[in-house]
Amino acid sequence: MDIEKAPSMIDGNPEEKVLRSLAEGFPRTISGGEKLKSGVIRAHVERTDLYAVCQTLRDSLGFEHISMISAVDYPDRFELVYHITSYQSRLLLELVTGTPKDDPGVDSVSSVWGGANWQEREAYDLMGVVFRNHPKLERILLPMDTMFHPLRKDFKG
Amino acid sequence: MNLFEFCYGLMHWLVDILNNIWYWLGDFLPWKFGDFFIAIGDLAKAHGTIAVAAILLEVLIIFIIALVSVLNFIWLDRKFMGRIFDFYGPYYVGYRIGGWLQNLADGMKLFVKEVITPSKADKAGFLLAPVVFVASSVLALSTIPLSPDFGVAVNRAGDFVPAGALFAFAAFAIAPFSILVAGWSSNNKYTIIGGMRSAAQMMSYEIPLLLTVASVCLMAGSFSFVDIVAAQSNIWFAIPLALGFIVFLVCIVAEVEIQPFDLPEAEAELVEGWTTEYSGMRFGLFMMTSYLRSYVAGALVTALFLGGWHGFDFIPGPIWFLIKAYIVFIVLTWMRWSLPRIRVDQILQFGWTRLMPLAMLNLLIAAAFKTLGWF
Amino acid sequence: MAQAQKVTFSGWVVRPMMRTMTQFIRSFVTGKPNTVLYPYQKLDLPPTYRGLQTLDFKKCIGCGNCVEICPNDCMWLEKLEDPELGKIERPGVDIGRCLFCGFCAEVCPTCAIHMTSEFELANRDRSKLVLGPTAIRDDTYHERFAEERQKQRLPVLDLSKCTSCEKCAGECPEMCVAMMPMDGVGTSKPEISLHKCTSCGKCAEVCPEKCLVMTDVYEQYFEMPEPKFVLKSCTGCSACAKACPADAIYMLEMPGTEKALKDGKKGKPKKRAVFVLEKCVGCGRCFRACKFKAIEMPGVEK
Amino acid sequence: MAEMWINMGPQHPMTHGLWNLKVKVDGETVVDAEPEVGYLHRGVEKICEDRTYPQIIPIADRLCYGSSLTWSHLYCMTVEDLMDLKVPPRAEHIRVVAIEMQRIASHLMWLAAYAVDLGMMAGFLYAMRDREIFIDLLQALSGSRITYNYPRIGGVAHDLPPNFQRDALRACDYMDKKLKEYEDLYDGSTVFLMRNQGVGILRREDAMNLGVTGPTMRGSGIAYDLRKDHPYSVYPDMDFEVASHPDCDCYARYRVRMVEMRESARIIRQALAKMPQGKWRTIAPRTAPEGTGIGRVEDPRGEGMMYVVGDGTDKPYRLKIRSPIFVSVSAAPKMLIGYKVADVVAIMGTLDMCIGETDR
Repeated sequence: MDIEKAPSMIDGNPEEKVLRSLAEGFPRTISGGEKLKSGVIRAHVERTDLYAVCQTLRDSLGFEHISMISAVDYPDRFELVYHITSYQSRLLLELVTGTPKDDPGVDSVSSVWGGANWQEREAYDLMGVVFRNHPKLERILLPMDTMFHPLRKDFKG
Repeated sequence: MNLFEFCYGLMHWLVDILNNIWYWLGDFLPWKFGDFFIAIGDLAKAHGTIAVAAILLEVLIIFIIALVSVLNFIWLDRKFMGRIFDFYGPYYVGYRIGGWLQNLADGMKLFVKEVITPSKADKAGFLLAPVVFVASSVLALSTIPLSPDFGVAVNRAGDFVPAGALFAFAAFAIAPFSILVAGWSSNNKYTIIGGMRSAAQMMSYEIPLLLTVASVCLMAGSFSFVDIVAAQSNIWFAIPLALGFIVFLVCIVAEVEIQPFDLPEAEAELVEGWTTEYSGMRFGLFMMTSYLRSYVAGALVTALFLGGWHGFDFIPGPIWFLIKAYIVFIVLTWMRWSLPRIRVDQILQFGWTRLMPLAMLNLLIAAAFKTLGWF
Repeated sequence: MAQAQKVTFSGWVVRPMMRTMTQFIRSFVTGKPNTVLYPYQKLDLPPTYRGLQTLDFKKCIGCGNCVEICPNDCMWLEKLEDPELGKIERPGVDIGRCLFCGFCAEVCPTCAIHMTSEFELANRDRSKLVLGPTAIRDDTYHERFAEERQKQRLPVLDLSKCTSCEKCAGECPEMCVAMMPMDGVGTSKPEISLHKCTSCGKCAEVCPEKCLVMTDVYEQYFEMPEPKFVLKSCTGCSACAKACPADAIYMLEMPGTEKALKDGKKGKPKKRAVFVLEKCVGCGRCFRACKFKAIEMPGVEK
Repeated sequence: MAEMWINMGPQHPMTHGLWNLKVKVDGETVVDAEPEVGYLHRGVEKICEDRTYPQIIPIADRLCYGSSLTWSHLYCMTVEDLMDLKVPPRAEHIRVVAIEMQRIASHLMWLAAYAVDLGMMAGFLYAMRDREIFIDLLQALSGSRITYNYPRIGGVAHDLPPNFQRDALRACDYMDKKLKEYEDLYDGSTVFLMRNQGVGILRREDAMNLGVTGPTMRGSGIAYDLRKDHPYSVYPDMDFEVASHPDCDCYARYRVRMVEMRESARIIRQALAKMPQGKWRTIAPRTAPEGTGIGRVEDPRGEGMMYVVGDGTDKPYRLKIRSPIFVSVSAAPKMLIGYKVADVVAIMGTLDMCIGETDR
């Protein structure tokens, strides 16, 4: 796992490699794999398989670092966008998953990446997406007794 | 000059004048009142009463001198700090005397600030701690003579206190106790940690400090400051006892709790340490006294190691003493503003494992010198 | 990369204290300390400094772009009477809410707003921080201080004099002048694509009516919304032309739309608005003034 | 002494802002820690949904008082990614110069705050004094001292002011000289080394897993720098070294920042030498197309990242800001447990907290 010895970007096409192994591992749930630009790829995943995909990403594909978890409130769904970085192959993976409005919940990945812990709490706090099996799913930025999730589009201050 | 005798004479003179008035009134008034006045006059004229009043007057004078000279120390510290840190320091308040009046203005500000006592504090300890802190420090200051015939603490025969050095260090060591009381009685987590640190620091640094003082007293053969300084008329003790000098400097810095060793009031971690809950002039007293203690440290170093009032003849002895004490004070200030703060376990480890053996070694060296008959 | 530093004996006190002593000597002996005695000495501020705004009443056209771009809604337009300029609208600023981002000066199409280097704006009274247009008025600022905004000499069209002679289009070496027909009017007007223009001035020289004039135009940094004209809804009321602060809208008669009156004579022809988009500052006032939905501006609220 | 919880914050000299670190101490030893943030939450992401694209630039400036330019630059980069806008090369070079100056200024501010944490006033004032030089340069460049509002979508606000290149080169030379002085004052001081070496160990695996980025991560021996490994702007043309240190302690993080300042000065020199002529600004479209854009930069504090969703109007549908310190501070208990109360200050000092971006 030495970064210095890791294959550089010139070795083959790392973006394609990641997309192919993802699609092979989870043929039913992974869709829409595309290369956005050099070093940045995007894939959609069903929320049922999110945890397994994330574990595979960390353990066998070398994505050790979760950069950002963003929740977006679309009219028909909540979308969770996981930006995951690989230090070894210098890749950024944009993993997109959707959750319906009436049941906003996905599996927590904070046991996969410790850095996801607070970001999931933030997404829960501001957008109201529930992360199952999270060690401590509490409000983090807003006071504990807040009754609303301000980043939802139906919230009017 | 003997301050006690001066005060004693002053009180004698005052009581004489008052007695004459009282006796004169006693003659005029109806006999019962007159007897009363005459009795008061007799009482006032009694020897012990005048002595007590003289001591009170002396204490007042010392206190005023101490607190006014604290303004000097703070000004010196700020100005020196300013030049070290590349800024002007106090400037506008008292423009013609280099911003000297700034401290006075700050003192005024502290006087008009609200003095808060926390509702859950232990009132007695909270109020008493500043008193003990200030009193013990001024007491330590008062024992140090500026020259053989210019000093404060005298016994009745007119000599300086024969065990002056012991007394000074005894008074100096009271302060950490008051810090502990202040920290405990404030009923605050930061203050209690600060107080405990102070106690731990005092315990580990008092012993090497006193061991070096013992070596100096051994060399001089006396506990009196006058004798100790007189023994340095040929060579300062800082040269033969160089090791002890360094140990003493480190220990005295820890005793007065300035920068590398200011753990009890470590600003970054413990807000203001044991002074966190003190406000207004109570805090002001603590701050002024801490400067006073730095000066006392300088005076002690001067008296014990740097030859006291000995110097070239064209400057009188007390001035020499003050110059040396101020230089030591400046060096302490310089150290204070250029070194980071040490950690609590490191300071204790340093005190017990480095300074203790060095102080013992120093005592051995002093004993060797004495045995060889060089001093 | 540097490895762990070794603990040195001199490091206990000597090395750091020598460092501070050098600084002491440097500031005490060889020169002055680094700080500035503030109320009496002040630092030199660069010309780009963003302090209090000034407003040039004569340059300002009252378009309100500054009010639109302000992120904090701290500017507003105030109607006032000026003895020289008549009834005008000028912006005021509430510096209690101002971010001093400088967008108002940057977006101003005539460069009437400048940011001065005045920064001592504190006041004990919050209401005194609300500065009306007259409070920030300074008509001579641009004379006293150099302009920072880039200017460009561009041909500006006065459509009321234009005869559609097409000489300018023929003269332009960069082919950036195109004659665009105006629906209903029958004639065409020159339309200049400004990003291609090299400011040669040949079109202005050749214009017989002197309706193309080379003028200094400040470079625009922000893309502004453009009005879209719907001819069939236009009633020719000329409310937009009156509202336009930049004189970019001309009301032209449409021949052939005269109503036949009862006595056989022809009445006045119908008018339509014609936009000279090179002059448009994108303020959206025509859009707000039009009551017949003849002007569309996507992204602008009524 | 019995174990007790101490609230270090929200008003505490250690916090450099408004947050709370609950520390459970057994005597002087830390046995548990729990950071609490959110005191400065301003709802920036919600505010941005109600502002047009240019109007957000000054708001992005206000994310971090220590390095505001990086954030407005990151925002502009993100929106340029969304709009597919090409930035003129001169603007890119000017941006790189400005960001690296900001990085030096930010690291100097960190150095100053860290010196105060350790109780060394001299370090504080020297670092603040030298930061002033870079602040002055940025002021000449942009017109303001802290919140520059300098980058624009598709360029920068102004061209370089006259004599800027000369002054900037002079400042870089001055900085190189001063860094040696700092090393005398800090590295040369035994007490400083005693306070730093072996304190606040964050092992390599933990740093990776907990999402710690920036100098804190590089102090744990991971030589990963977005400027090198995910190059943006004109960083591929620049020749610089990624600072990293294998010690994983406070001293390693201190060294990383010191080396980074030197490398930043190098980058400034190169960017000024390579400065092309031409336009420094293009006119950005008012409205962004539907779609998403991401931008990530190497903030002085770590990996700064933004994710913007455009919906075809002139206002972003959603703007998500990734704050490096928000993630790093969640790793604080890992570093704190087992050390003394005084080390809490040193360890949290090396994280370089900036509450403005943490709470947003």
